[in-house]
Amino acid sequence: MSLPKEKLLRAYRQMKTIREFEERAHAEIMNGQIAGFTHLYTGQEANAVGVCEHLDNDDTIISTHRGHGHCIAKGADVIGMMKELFGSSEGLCKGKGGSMHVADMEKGILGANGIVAGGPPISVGAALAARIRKNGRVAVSFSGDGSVNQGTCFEAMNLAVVLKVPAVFVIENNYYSEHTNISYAVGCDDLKARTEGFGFPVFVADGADFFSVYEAAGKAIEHARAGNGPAGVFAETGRFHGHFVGDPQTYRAEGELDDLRENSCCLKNFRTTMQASGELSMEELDAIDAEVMTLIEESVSAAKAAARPTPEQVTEDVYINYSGQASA
Amino acid sequence: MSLPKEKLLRAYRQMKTIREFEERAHAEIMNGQIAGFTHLYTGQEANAVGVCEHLDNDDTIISTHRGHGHCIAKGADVIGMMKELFGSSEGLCKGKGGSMHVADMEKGILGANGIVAGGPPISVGAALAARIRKNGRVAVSFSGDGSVNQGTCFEAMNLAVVLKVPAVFVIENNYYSEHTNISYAVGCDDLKARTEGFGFPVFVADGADFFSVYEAAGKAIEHARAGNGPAGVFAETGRFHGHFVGDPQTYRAEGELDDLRENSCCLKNFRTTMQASGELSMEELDAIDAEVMTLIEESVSAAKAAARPTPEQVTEDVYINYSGQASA
Amino acid sequence: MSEKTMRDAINEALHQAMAADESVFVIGEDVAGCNGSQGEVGSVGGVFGVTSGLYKTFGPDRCIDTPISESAIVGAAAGAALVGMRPVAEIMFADFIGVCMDQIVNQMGKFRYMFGGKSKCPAVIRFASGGGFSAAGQHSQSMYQVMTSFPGLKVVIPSNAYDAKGLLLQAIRDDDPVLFFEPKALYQEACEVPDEMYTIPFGEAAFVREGDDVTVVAFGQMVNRAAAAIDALEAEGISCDLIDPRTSSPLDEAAILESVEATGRLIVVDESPPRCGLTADVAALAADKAFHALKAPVKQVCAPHSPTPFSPELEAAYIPSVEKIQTTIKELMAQSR
Amino acid sequence: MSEKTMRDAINEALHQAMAADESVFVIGEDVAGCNGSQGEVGSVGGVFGVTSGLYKTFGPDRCIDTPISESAIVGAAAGAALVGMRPVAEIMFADFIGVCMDQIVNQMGKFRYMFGGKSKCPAVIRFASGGGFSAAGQHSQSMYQVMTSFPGLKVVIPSNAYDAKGLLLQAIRDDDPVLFFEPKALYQEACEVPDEMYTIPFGEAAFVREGDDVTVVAFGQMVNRAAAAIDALEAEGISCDLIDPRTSSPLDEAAILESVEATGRLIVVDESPPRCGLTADVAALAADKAFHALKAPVKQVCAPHSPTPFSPELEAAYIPSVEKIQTTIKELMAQSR
Ligand SMILES: Cc1ncc(C[n+]2csc(CCOP(=O)(O)OP(=O)(O)O)c2C)c(N)n1
Ligand SMILES: Cc1ncc(C[n+]2csc(CCOP(=O)(O)OP(=O)(O)O)c2C)c(N)n1
Ligand SMILES: [Mg+2]
Ligand SMILES: [Mg+2]
Repeated sequence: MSLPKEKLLRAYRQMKTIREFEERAHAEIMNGQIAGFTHLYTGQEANAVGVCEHLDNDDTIISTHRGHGHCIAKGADVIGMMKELFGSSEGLCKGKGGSMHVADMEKGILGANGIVAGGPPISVGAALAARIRKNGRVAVSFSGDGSVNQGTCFEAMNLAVVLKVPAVFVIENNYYSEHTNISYAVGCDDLKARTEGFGFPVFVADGADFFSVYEAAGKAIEHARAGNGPAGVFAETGRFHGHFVGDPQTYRAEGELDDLRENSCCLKNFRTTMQASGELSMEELDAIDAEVMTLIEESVSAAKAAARPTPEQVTEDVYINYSGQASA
Repeated sequence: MSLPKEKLLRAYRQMKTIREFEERAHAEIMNGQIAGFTHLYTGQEANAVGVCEHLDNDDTIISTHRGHGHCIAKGADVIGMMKELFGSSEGLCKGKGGSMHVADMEKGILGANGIVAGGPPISVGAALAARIRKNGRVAVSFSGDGSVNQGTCFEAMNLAVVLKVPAVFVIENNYYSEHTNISYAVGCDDLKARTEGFGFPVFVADGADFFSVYEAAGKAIEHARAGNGPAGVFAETGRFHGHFVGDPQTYRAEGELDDLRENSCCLKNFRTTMQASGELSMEELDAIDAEVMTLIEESVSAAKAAARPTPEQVTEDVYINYSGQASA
Repeated sequence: MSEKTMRDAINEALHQAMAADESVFVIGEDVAGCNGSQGEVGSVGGVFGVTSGLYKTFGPDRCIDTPISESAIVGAAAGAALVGMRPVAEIMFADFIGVCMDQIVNQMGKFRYMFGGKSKCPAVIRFASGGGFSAAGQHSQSMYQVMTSFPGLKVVIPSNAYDAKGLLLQAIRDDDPVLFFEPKALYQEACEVPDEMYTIPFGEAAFVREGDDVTVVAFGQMVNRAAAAIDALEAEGISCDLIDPRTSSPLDEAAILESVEATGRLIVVDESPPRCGLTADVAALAADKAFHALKAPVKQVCAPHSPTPFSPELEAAYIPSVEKIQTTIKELMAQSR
Repeated sequence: MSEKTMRDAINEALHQAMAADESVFVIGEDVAGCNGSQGEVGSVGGVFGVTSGLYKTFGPDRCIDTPISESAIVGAAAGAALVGMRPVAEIMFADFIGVCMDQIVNQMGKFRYMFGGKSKCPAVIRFASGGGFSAAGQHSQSMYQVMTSFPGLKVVIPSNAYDAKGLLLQAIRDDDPVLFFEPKALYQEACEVPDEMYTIPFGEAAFVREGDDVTVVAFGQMVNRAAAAIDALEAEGISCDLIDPRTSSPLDEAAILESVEATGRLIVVDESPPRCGLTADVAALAADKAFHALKAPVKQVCAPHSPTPFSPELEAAYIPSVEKIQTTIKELMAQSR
């Protein structure tokens, strides 16, 4: 697969931005600067970027508890996100959502979601709106290998087929749902087949390889956009951190993490491919690295300096207009 | 398939009892004698009986909103059931449950269920208990073609595979969920395949033919009882009445109901088979018919004469022991 | 203007809202009916017939049947609303909130807050609620009291056809997510309902009766019963304010408090069980904010702490009756300090 | 007897109940942990570590990991209980009731009634509830107020390690379905907890402080804060009863009413939002049954009608603080008639 240089540079920049955002967030959590429950996406960047590079602002995504990567890939403001993680009132969600609820309607980001499989039904709704309006939009939902066992996910898949809506279900198999392996939690032997049994095609990708995801996602999105109903992407991937920050990761095989970082790093893979094809030089990529590091640094300084929310803000933003009075 | 005469007589009696119970309930609803929402099983009798003839008291079933047939097949007292439908305090559930909640723990009937797909998760629990106790029991849940699209049903199927429990999922495809055809509501083309995709074998049956259901259910139940995890039965069938009493049935094709009663009647089919094989005589079956009619007549007289509940009973049976006081 | 049943008034509101605004559509189980069958698609209009005719008038993109998948139905409404549509989803029975509560409470109801006020989710979910049909434990709950607990949702409970139409048109126009509970015992009740479109604002109670001695606040199905109880007591010289809040969230606290300030006595009537319900909610409001005006204990008339029974006699004893409301009013008058 | 955290006290109760009764088993997401992986199965014990060690002691038939399928988890517990087991299911966060409410409310909680008193469903469902972790809108709700609405369920809310152990042992022994809410902010709080098994009956409140001026009723996480507020006010000559109901269903009405009869003043404290909550429920109880003893408005101290915010500052302003409780007590003393 050959892509315009612009595209290649952008894809790498997006993946690198996610990587460094996450690694820095990790550090700031360890520092005690970021509160709450945070789930890091490090290692899975190629999935988010490989999918979102096919989308524009009017297409929508809905993400999961592990949402930073999807949001950045879909164009969320990195500084606004870092401020949100820090709980600032200048954050993308004014400090009210935090890591698990990063959202940006203007960018078509219908939110990270703290409820496992909360997203797919909502995404079917966005897809239905696209079908009704015939505007050529697609709605992408991300799910993990654990999430696919939740009833809402199944319902959403069937409903999407029934209504023939342009919904794309991206399943990221990072092999674990919290501390449980997919080989335990998914009862059948072939999750791709189980998914296809609902009546739509699922395209398989190597989640550590941007090009592989880009290609599979392209097929799925094209299928949906063309009015053929839903489609799926199934990517095998690995997360480099624990489920949450502080996870002892007793479920890992010996050497698993080293192996992942060594052999399943989408950034390394991307560089290797570029080196082989000569499409981009290492210098060009190094330059991006430097720019990304600056951006992340900037985002953290901005987040630390940003305004803190005030108590009055607690009761704001519940409704657009609530004429009755609340009891307390 | 050849069965002992005893078994054959019993199977016919059970099917006939369900048929006449339902037809009589229908009449009494039209009369205004039975209140509430009642869903009749007429036409599907062979499913319930073909399955339950493999079960004994310690095996469990859990049924649906269309529960009379399953309950009778599993041994519920017909008079107690009729009293229940009439809302008597002598009813099987003291008039508190009615048609949608007929249950009998002693007979292993974990209840009809008013919530579509409410049953399968509960049945997995009963199956899990059997697995833990290693007592050789199986737990059967009944679902309709509409019910299989509910999230809880999918969750139950996957969990049953994961825990490798002796749960048997019986899917009765009567082609409609209320007013909607399966060809609309189930998005995929092959519901059996979608179900098998969860990781267990599904045995197909002709739901108008006792012997076909008996054979398929036998395989599924044997599979589960032997410790191989869950199994399924998929039976095509037809209901002779509307979804509920009073349903205008605008979804029917012309002549559909006549055709069903003519060509998909399990009682007729049973008689034809017996006539061909000579295993039972028509006189033997006629004698059963007469006995069943007497029983149903008796059940209605008993129900009409039975005690009515008193207002104090409203607050009884909520808890086994509730030491605190309720506020009202 | 003509007499219309609540069912017809709601149906009319849906027709008018859909004609007026292209972004309004209806989705749910059998809201059209007969899809996939050889029968006539669109000939059903929901099990209670409330969406009758919508499919025929507005076609398959605006009146959408679904599988039995309540979470997906609510999710689909929520998602479509987030991107600018105004869906009206039907969940057949309010009891089925059990299988889709997350999508209502944790998703639809919290988007705006979690997203820092930067999203809008103008979805309406309609439910048939409450008792009166011998429908037993899983098809008779009102559930609106539970939904009132959750910030981010608005909760509407019409008690007559006129209000139902005006409140539903407001709900569809409203930019916040709205749960619309239709007491199914009232579907056949009729009153004068204007033919044209009109809205009733949320958070404004209706004064159904005016009087001096007791304030009676009643919700949904109980409004008629409370009115009957009050009318019967007139002969005995007892006169009551009867307030129908119409929306439980927002709640018209001012109207209730003003009345209690004047009467000094409060009875709250609802068909739900007592614990953490609307009767307690309104009683507690008065015990705080109208305390000094109170002359007598604040009484709750509601169902007992039991599931809804099937048997007609049991259900009749379960749902508050006109007599029970009447007796409570009389006792209260006797008990005042 | 030794100091134990609430987490350890619950863990000990589980170990002891499982050792004492073969029909008790634990089921939930990662309650063992690491199933299917190359790591050590049983090395997790739930995300909060509450079920640690159970897998190693009791094996795979008694400590059962599941997929992320909360409805199926609750259903499995309910079904196993119906046939004679005593399951203890873990639903990680109380907020996830959203995805399994039907199985709790319409199934488990109603079997007995719908089946005419002829079934028994001794299942326990444990939840981590409440705020304090900056876990935002979908991981911070208490939810027990909502569950209290539903007849057929018992609802337990321990406020300290001692009660948690005794109440959980009672819950497991209890023949009715029990929902057990563990305020997650208290997992690390320790107190003296006996090593042996003991039970605390349901429906019996604890008197945490005794005093004359004000009755304070507080639930769960709020009990400690109320105690701190009360202790600080002693110096100012204000003395309060502090009642921890420990179970909201059944509720020890007698204890609350007796205290209010004596003090004439009531404040109810809970961390949930106000509408149709436990603060209203208890306030309404007093406004009815202790009305003539009341000297002042009944006050509710609770969260505002908003979802739980993420930012630590916002969450601190959201959950009732010691100061807020203290101020309310003082205002109440000033306001009495
Ligand atoms: C309904 C619900 N159940 C449980 C959880 C707790 N939880 C959060 S993430 C997670 C695991 C999700 O696994 P997977 O879908 O594979 O996504 P991953 O974490 O691997 O990205 C669980 C169980 C939740 N947030 N929501
Ligand atoms: C959760 C839920 N949703 C909707 C309903 C209303 N309802 C009752 S039966 C039914 C159709 C069920 O269809 P199917 O599973 O095919 O069973 P059948 O009626 O054909 O026996 C529906 C939608 C319900 N009872 N519960
Ligand atoms: Mg995973
Ligand atoms: Mg059917």
